[in-house]
Parts: sequence; C-alpha cells; structure tokens
Amino acid sequence: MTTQETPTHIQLGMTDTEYESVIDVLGREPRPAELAMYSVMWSEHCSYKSSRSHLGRFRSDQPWVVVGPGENAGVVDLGDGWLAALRIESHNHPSFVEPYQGAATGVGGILRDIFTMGARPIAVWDPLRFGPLDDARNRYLLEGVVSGIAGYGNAVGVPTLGGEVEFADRFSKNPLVNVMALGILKREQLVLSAASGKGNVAVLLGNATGRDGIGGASILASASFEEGDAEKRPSVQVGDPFEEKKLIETCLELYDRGLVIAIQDLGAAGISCATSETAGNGGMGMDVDLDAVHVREPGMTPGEVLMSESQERMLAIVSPDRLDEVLDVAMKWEIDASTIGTVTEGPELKVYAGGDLVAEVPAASLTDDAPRYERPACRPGYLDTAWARDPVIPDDIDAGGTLRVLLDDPAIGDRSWISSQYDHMLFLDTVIEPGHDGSLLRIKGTHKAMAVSTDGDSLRTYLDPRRGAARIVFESALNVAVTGARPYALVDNLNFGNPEIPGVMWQFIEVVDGMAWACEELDVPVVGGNVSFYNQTDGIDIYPAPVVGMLGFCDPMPEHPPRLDRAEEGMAIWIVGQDPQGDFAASAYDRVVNGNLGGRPLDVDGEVARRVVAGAAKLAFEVPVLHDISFGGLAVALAEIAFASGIGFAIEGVSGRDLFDETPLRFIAAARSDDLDTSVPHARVGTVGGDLLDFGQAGSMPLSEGKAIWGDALPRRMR
Amino acid sequence: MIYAFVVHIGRKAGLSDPEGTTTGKALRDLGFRGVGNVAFGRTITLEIDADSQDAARIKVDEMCQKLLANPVMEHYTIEAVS
Amino acid sequence: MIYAFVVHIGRKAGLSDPEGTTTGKALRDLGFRGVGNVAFGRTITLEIDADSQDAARIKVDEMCQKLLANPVMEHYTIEAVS
Amino acid sequence: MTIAVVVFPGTNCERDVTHALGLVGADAELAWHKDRDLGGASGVVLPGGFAHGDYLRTGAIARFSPIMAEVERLASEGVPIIGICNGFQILCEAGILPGALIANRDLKFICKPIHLRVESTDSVLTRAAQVGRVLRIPLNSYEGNYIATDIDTVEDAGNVILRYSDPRGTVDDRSDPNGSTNSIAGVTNENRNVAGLMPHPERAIEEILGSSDGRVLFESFVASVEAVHA
Ligand SMILES: Nc1ncnc2c1ncn2[C@@H]1O[C@H](COP(=O)(O)OP(=O)(O)O)[C@@H](O)[C@H]1O
Ligand SMILES: [Mg+2]
Repeated sequence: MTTQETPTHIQLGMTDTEYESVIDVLGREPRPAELAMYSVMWSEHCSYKSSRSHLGRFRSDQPWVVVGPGENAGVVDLGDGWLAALRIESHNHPSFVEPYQGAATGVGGILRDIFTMGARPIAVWDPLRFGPLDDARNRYLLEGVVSGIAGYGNAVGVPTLGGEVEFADRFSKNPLVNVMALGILKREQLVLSAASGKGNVAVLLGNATGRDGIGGASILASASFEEGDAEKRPSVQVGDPFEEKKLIETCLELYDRGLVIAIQDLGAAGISCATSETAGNGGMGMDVDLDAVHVREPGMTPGEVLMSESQERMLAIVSPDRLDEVLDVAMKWEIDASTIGTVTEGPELKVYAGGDLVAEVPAASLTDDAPRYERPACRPGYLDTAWARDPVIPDDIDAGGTLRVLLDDPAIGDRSWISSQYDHMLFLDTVIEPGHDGSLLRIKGTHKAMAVSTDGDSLRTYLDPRRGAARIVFESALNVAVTGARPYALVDNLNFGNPEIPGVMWQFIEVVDGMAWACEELDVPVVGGNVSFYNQTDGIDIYPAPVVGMLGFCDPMPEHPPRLDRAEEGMAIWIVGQDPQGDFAASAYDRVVNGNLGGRPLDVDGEVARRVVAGAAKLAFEVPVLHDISFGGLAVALAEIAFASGIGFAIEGVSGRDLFDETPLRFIAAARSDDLDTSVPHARVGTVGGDLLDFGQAGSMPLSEGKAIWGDALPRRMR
Repeated sequence: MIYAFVVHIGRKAGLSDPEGTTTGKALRDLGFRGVGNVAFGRTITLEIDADSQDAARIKVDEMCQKLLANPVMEHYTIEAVS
Repeated sequence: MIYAFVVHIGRKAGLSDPEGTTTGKALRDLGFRGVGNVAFGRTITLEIDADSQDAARIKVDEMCQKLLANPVMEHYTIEAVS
Repeated sequence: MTIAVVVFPGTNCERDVTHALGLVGADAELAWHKDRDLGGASGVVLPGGFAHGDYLRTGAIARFSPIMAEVERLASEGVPIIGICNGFQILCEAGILPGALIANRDLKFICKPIHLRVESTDSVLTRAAQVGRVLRIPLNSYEGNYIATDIDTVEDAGNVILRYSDPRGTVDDRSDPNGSTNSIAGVTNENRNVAGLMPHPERAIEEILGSSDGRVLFESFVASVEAVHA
C-alpha cells in the first residue's frame, strides 16, 4: 500500500536517480502502470545492472557459436545442420518459500528458454545447495526441491540427467536451486526474439493469466490506479507441467510449419516484458490490448494483467494471414490463444485497456536504457585469517578409518537418492546416466554425442574466488572429457550475496575473471548464464557460489564409453595427470575430518589443464574405466569405481596423505594393459580385484562395508 | 479414549489449480453442461487417542500446522466425527 | 441457478493407502503420541448450473460414476454446500 | 502390417516405443487420441507418459478420449494390444485390464532398472519368453503400485504375467520396489490379447543403454501381431 511519506518509486525498489531517468526517457512523470514496468524491468534480476559491465569479459566469438549471450539461450553448431541450445537459471528464493513449487516452476522456466529458440528440450540438470541436513528445515527443503524437480520434469517429459549438491551452513535460509537445460534443433528451426514487419500480430499462448507474482504490486493496488485485490495475490506459483508439455508441442509444430516470425517466453514482468523485448529487439513498436488477454479469474486490473508472471505462457509474433493456422495448431493441442497485439513502426509500446491508454513507452527503453552500476569492490578481510588457518594433514592418514567418515558425508555418499527420483532415460539417448562424472547423450541417426557436467565448489571459491572459479571450469571440462567429449561451450550461474557490499562485489569480479581466464585457456565459449545476487541467510552473505554447466561434444562418440562399472579382475589402475601437490584447502579431509575451512587453494596452469583434458578425451576411446579425482581425492574416486563395479582393488605405494589430496587435473584409468597410450604423465598404482578397498600400508576396508556406508549416507538422513 | 477427526485442506484463493481446471474441462468434454469452477482439495481422516475431545483437537491442530497442511499454499479446517 | 457441491472421494476399505500410512508414520516420527489409523481422501468442489438442487445433484452423481471416482478402488459421497 | 502407437496430450514415450518396434522389425504409426478409428492397425501400443498430466487419477481422463472406443472394439476382436506404464494405467481405468495403480509405497518417483520374473508365457507380451526367466528392465513411475479388489480372481485366472523379483528371481517384499500387491508388475486379460506392465521394455532395447532384456517382450508382441494378422 502506498503511504504519504514514502514515494511510490522507493516502495518499488527504485532509487531517486533511477526515477529521474525514467522521467528523462518519457519526458514526463510516468503513469502508474509505466512506473510498475520500469521498476521490474530495471530491477537487478531483469537488468543485470550491477553485473553487466563485468560479464563482457566472457568470450563467445568462437566460430561454432551460433547464438551467444543475450538471447533466451546460447546455441552452438554440432555439424551436419545440428545445433544445441543451452541455458542455466536460478530459482533460489521461490524454492525457499515453497520448495516443491519453487523448484518445479524453475524447471518450467528454463525449458521455455530452450524451446523459445526453436529447440526441443532434451535434458535438464539440477545443481543444488542446502544447509546441513541435521536441521529438519533443510531436510524439508531438499525433499521438496527434489520432488518438485521430479514432479515437473518427469511429467513434462524431459529427463533430468544429473546435477550436483553441496551442503554448507550459509545456505540454510537461502538454498540455491539452479537448473540447466539442453535442447537440440536443426539449423532451419532456429527462431529469435526480434519482432519484425509492421502489421504482424502478437499471439499469447498457454496458461490463462492470473494474479501470480505481480511485480510493482504496491502501486498497482494504489488508489491512484485501480483497486487491485491485494490479498488475492498468491505468494506462490503453481507449476502446470501438463500445460507446458502441450505448449512445447504447440511451439515445435508452429516452427515446423514456419508459422513463427519471432517468439518470447513470459517471465518477469510478464506481458510488459515480452511485448517490449520482442518489439524493442526488432527496432519496432507494438500496440497491446489487455482486454484481449485470456484471464484466470474475474476482476483483474489492467495493471495486474500487464505485470502478472503466471507460468507456462509464450508470446508469438506471426503474420496476420497465417493467424488462423496458428490458432488451429493451438486448438489441436488444447492450448488457449489470444491475439493481444500488433507490431507497429514504433518506437512506442502502447498498452490499452478498456479503450484507455494505460502505458506508452519507447519499447527498447525498458531494456536498453536500464541503469548500469560500477559497484565499489574491495578485497574482504576474512581472506587473510582464512588463509592463515592452514589445513593440518598427517602423513600417515589411516585410509580405512577416514573413508568410514568421508563416505558417510552426504556430498560424497551415493546421490542416487536424488537421481533415481528423476526420469533420466526418456528419449533413449542416455548412454551415461547420473552417477558418473559427466552424462553422455547420443544423437540418434548420427555418430555424435553430447556430454554435460554441472559443477560448483562454493567453499573453495570462498577461500579464493579467482582460483576456485577457474577450477570448477577445469573440473567440469575433465568431467566431460572422461566420457570422450571435448569441452565445447559453457553456461554459468553466478550465485552471490549482496552486491552493494564491496567484499561481495570483489568476490564476483574475481570469479568472473577466473572463469573467463579458464574458458580462454580451454577455448570454451561462454554462451549464456544467469546472475543471482542478494542471497543472504540471516543477513550473512552466502558463500560465493558460481556454478558452471559444461557442454562437451564428440563426433564420433566412443563405441564403448568409459564407465565406473566396467572395472574387472586383474585390470591395472593408473593415475593420470598432475602429481599430488598437497592441495587440502576446502578439501573433504580438512572440512569433514578436521572440521576446518582454511588455507589457500592451489592455482592451476592453463597448459597443464589443456593437456590433461585432451589426454582424457583421447583415452576415453581406448580405456574401459576413467574417473576424475575431485572431492575426497584418490581414495574416494577409487571407492566409487569399486562400488559401481562390485569389485575391490589393491593399491601400493601411495601415502595416506596423497590418497586424500585434492590436487586438480588428475584422473584414474583402469585397463588391461601394461601401459597407457598417452603423453600425459601417468603412474601405475595398483590392480583391480578382491573384495577389499586395499590401500596397502595406508590401510583398508571391506568393499561391502564401504558400499553400505556410502549407499546410506543420504537415505539415512532423509528417513 | 479414541477421537476421530477429518481435516479438510484446500488451496488458498488466487492460486492456480491445474487439476481442477483440467477436470472441469474433462467434464465439459464429456458433455456435462453448466459446469462452473472446479477446485481440488484433500481430506485426512485421523484417529487420535487422548484424554478429551479438546485435547485431541489441539493435537490435530498442531499436526496440521507442523505437517498435514502447507501454510504457504493451503488453509485447513478440522471437523470432529463420531 | 448455481449450486455448489463437495464430492468426497476415499479409497475402498482393504485397499492399501500409501499416503495415509506414510503420513501416520511421519506423525509418529515427529513425536505425536496416540496416532491411530490415518486415511487420505480427495475432495472436488464443483459449481453446477441447474434448474433445481436435485437436478444438480443428479448431474454430480453421474459425474462421479463416470469420471470423478474409480469404482474399482474408490467410494464417494456428495455434499451440498451453500 | 502396421502397429498403432496412441498419443494422448501428455504422452511422452511414443517416439521411444516406435524406435524399439523398429529395432525388432515392425513399423509403427502414431495415432492421435482424437482419431476415431485406427485404420487397419493389426496391433496397438499405449505408450508411457502423463496423459492429461495424470490429473484427477492417472489414466482417468484419457480413457474417455475418442480413440479409446476403437481400442476397446479392437480388444474385443482379439487384436493384440499392450499398455506400457501410463498406457497400462489407462487400460486399467478403462476396465480392459483388471486392477488399478496407485502411489508407490514410499511416495517417491522411482526411475531405475529393476528385475522382473516371467510368470506366464500365455500373453501377447511374454509368449516368446520362458516362465521363470528374469529380465532387467527400467521402472519409471510414481503410481506403479498395483492393487485389485478381486486379486484372487486375477491370480487364479493366471492373468499375472510379470512380477518384481531380485536378480535371482526370488519374489518377496524386499524385491518389490513400489508395494504392488503380490509384486505384480504386469497382467493380461481373459482373452490373453491385451497386456499391460509398469516397467519400460523400450528402455532396455539396446546394450549401449544398459540392457536389451526388453527385446523379448517386443518380439513377443510383434510375433502375436503377425500371428493374428496372418
Ligand atoms: N542434484 C543432483 N541431481 C541429479 N544428479 C546428481 C545431483 N547431485 C549429484 N548428482 C549426480 O551424482 C554424480 C556425482 O556428482 P558429483 O560428485 O558432483 O560429480 P563430480 O564430482 O564428478 O562433479 C554425478 O553424476 C551427478 O550428476
Ligand atoms: Mg567428477
């Protein structure tokens, strides 16, 4: 509700200067509906005003990039007319308010970004972060988020092929729910969001518009506009996977029949955003009639209809003489459609309701004239104290006893409690399923395959944002390389605290630099991403949590790609890559066993990264088992192979300390051969066989016992 | 003494109800005329052992707040049955 | 004239009710004592335009038999509301 | 000889089933749920997915699609018909197969390979298999928990064709992933020409996807179709 004291724009989260620039753009005071539009479109979430100036450091000019950042999803060329579309998004706050629906609508949103490009969505990944599971509220959030992703993703008919999960105190009241989606299309199906052609019409497809997630609510309810029914505005949005499934099939059929000139999904700021962006991107204008919109309930004000964020809606720009065909396709799929606008010369977006003009703004100004900030940044003081808390690591760690502790850690234990709730087999393309380093999808009718890994490491990034960010890029690259794919394109989700705090802004800038550098070193384009600021729990900023989704590509794919379950009696075990260099900062050993978080993570040499990643991708065509060494070090990586293959191993001459070292860019190979055909440094460390996890003088444990602990780590906490 | 209750759980106003909408459409497609709004809800029937009707009802109310209903999306009423 | 009804749908006796069983267990795990049998049900609230209360109720009964309830595993009751 | 694969709004396994049928040498054609006749289809598959979002009750709305009258007619004429997962649920709702499917015992969606023991080869889905053979086939459902009021009739009539088991073929509560009565994973009708199962044989059709145990079920079905067609 508006009050005399606080000006409306302040209530809407706008600064006085921002309000001034709205007046500059319009040459007058904004109407209520206009102010609502600018307040949402110029928000951090929509305008990236704090981050934009830094994101330019990401490169995406590689020749195989078809569409870089800026559109709904990035698109890369897979050859022979095949393209892949990928994007990642966060749904952090809604998932805290209502975990099931928050996560479900997050999946729905990212899928729309994919099929907006003309692609059929074929897979989803879900990088997740929660507080510790000894707190019932965090268990409730994990349970709800996972069933929400399952409930929506499975029903909409898009498999979820993996993700990752981290647990740390600073995510307790601010869980992170990121969702990545991948789509595939033929080049001729590519569609963009730039409206063209005066006289073309805008068709709103999908769900009826209700009072969901209305931005600028306070002004819409203010007497100066019209009486909105504030208490009718739900704080939660309910996902409708069935509507989304029909919407996917409708849009894909519209593309196939060449009926769509441009299309845009409806997200934040709903109709006002979709109409202004399609018009603005095409340098055109649009006349919009809110009375034509199909609504869910009576008595909605024009402002509510304009700003509603109801799910499962798309805005298609089509030619008037094909309109009937478009409506027929919608009818076939039982999708509601209404013609709500007409493309004009512009540049104005004019919005009418009940015959009155409720908004008239330069279409492009909502995006192009948004403010940009160079927020002050300075190195936070916690770093020196954290670096001083160097991990204390004995040389003679007892491997058996330590594994008993580590395998029970929910971030190390079997994650299939999560992935088995997701359909990860639909479409019959999943060659490597969740539970491995990267998932591998074949493209039927070709020899091509795509591999994807999502990775984040917020605690290591906290200890060194630049190195931490670079290392998750390299880890994800290695994760796809061990399936035979070469790193091909990356999307990133940058989850941070309050950017108005210089220490947080510094973390952000360091992370962008580290990530941009690592991608340069690997020649991997950054084709899209998402920034989520203001993540705080109890006023404390979350650990900086950049997450990457790496797309790998191979043509041809290996005939028998390496798997964790292909280890057999008598195979030799090799370690390939860097020698252990005592990298224990934010390691599983230091965090879980020592209960410490300190020291400085190792830096990585780009040349080494290139060689190790390329070496893994080559070996994947010759070796039955490859597994990268990450959280928990060599010991945990070996145990994961043993659990998957149901057979033990015997390791010789590796010290207890080296078993838990997390030096990056190392991986395990198991094969029946006296040597590995690779130029990457490698050493034989043991043999597959028996029913022990046998680390020689460093100790041992029965396979069955280790597997039981590892398998129950998540289930026992969630029971 | 055992007391029985039925908890009625419904969705808060303004929230969309895909199941209700889809079922309403299905009824119309089946040829039923005059079908207006269709809304879905849940009931949970519980037997509670307690010293008094009131004590039992207090328990059930606590159960609703803790587990049975989702305060963010749902409202509930408790009905005693015998 | 518009008439409103609530249809209550429950699982037939003797058939398993995972939602009920699991909720009962969850309540006991939460430390609630004296929790006996817990059973789940669904309610569907309908607005029907008809000439009379009875005509409307007959329609609703038809809807239940045809679509809303599955006779193989469910029973239903119809309650008029105003 | 063509096999019709029926698509309802919300169905999502139609292409997978078509691919699997192709691998065992049968051509399939997609049929839309609004169609009223299936032309000369000599066999019908109701594939998996979430017809009408599984709203109200799984299969409840789909059974009234125009095409279902045709499916019922063909069923009564002895045409081989199978329902996989959601297709099985629809056939149960339509009363073409006995019983119903409700939420899994643990109220969680289950997607993982499970083991099935062949109980009877007297069905269009199992005729090429052997009784007692154990198949490793993925399950992918939230409502896979089989119940029937007249369970004894179903058992006595020998209508149970597949049960959940362990890798050695032992059937008990531990090997029952979703709480199904008597570990029932698949049933057939009196005439033996209609069969349904919860697991997805099309997901076990190529070694590169982890198993090809589903082939024998598709081969059975195609053989049944050919037998009737001939
Ligand atoms: N939230 C999740 N959803 C689905 N699968 C997950 C999730 N978290 C982890 N997994 C799966 O568990 C496996 C191990 O995850 P992780 O340890 O993060 O892999 P890595 O260390 O190789 O990056 C991966 O295959 C991943 O896809
Ligand atoms: Mg890995």
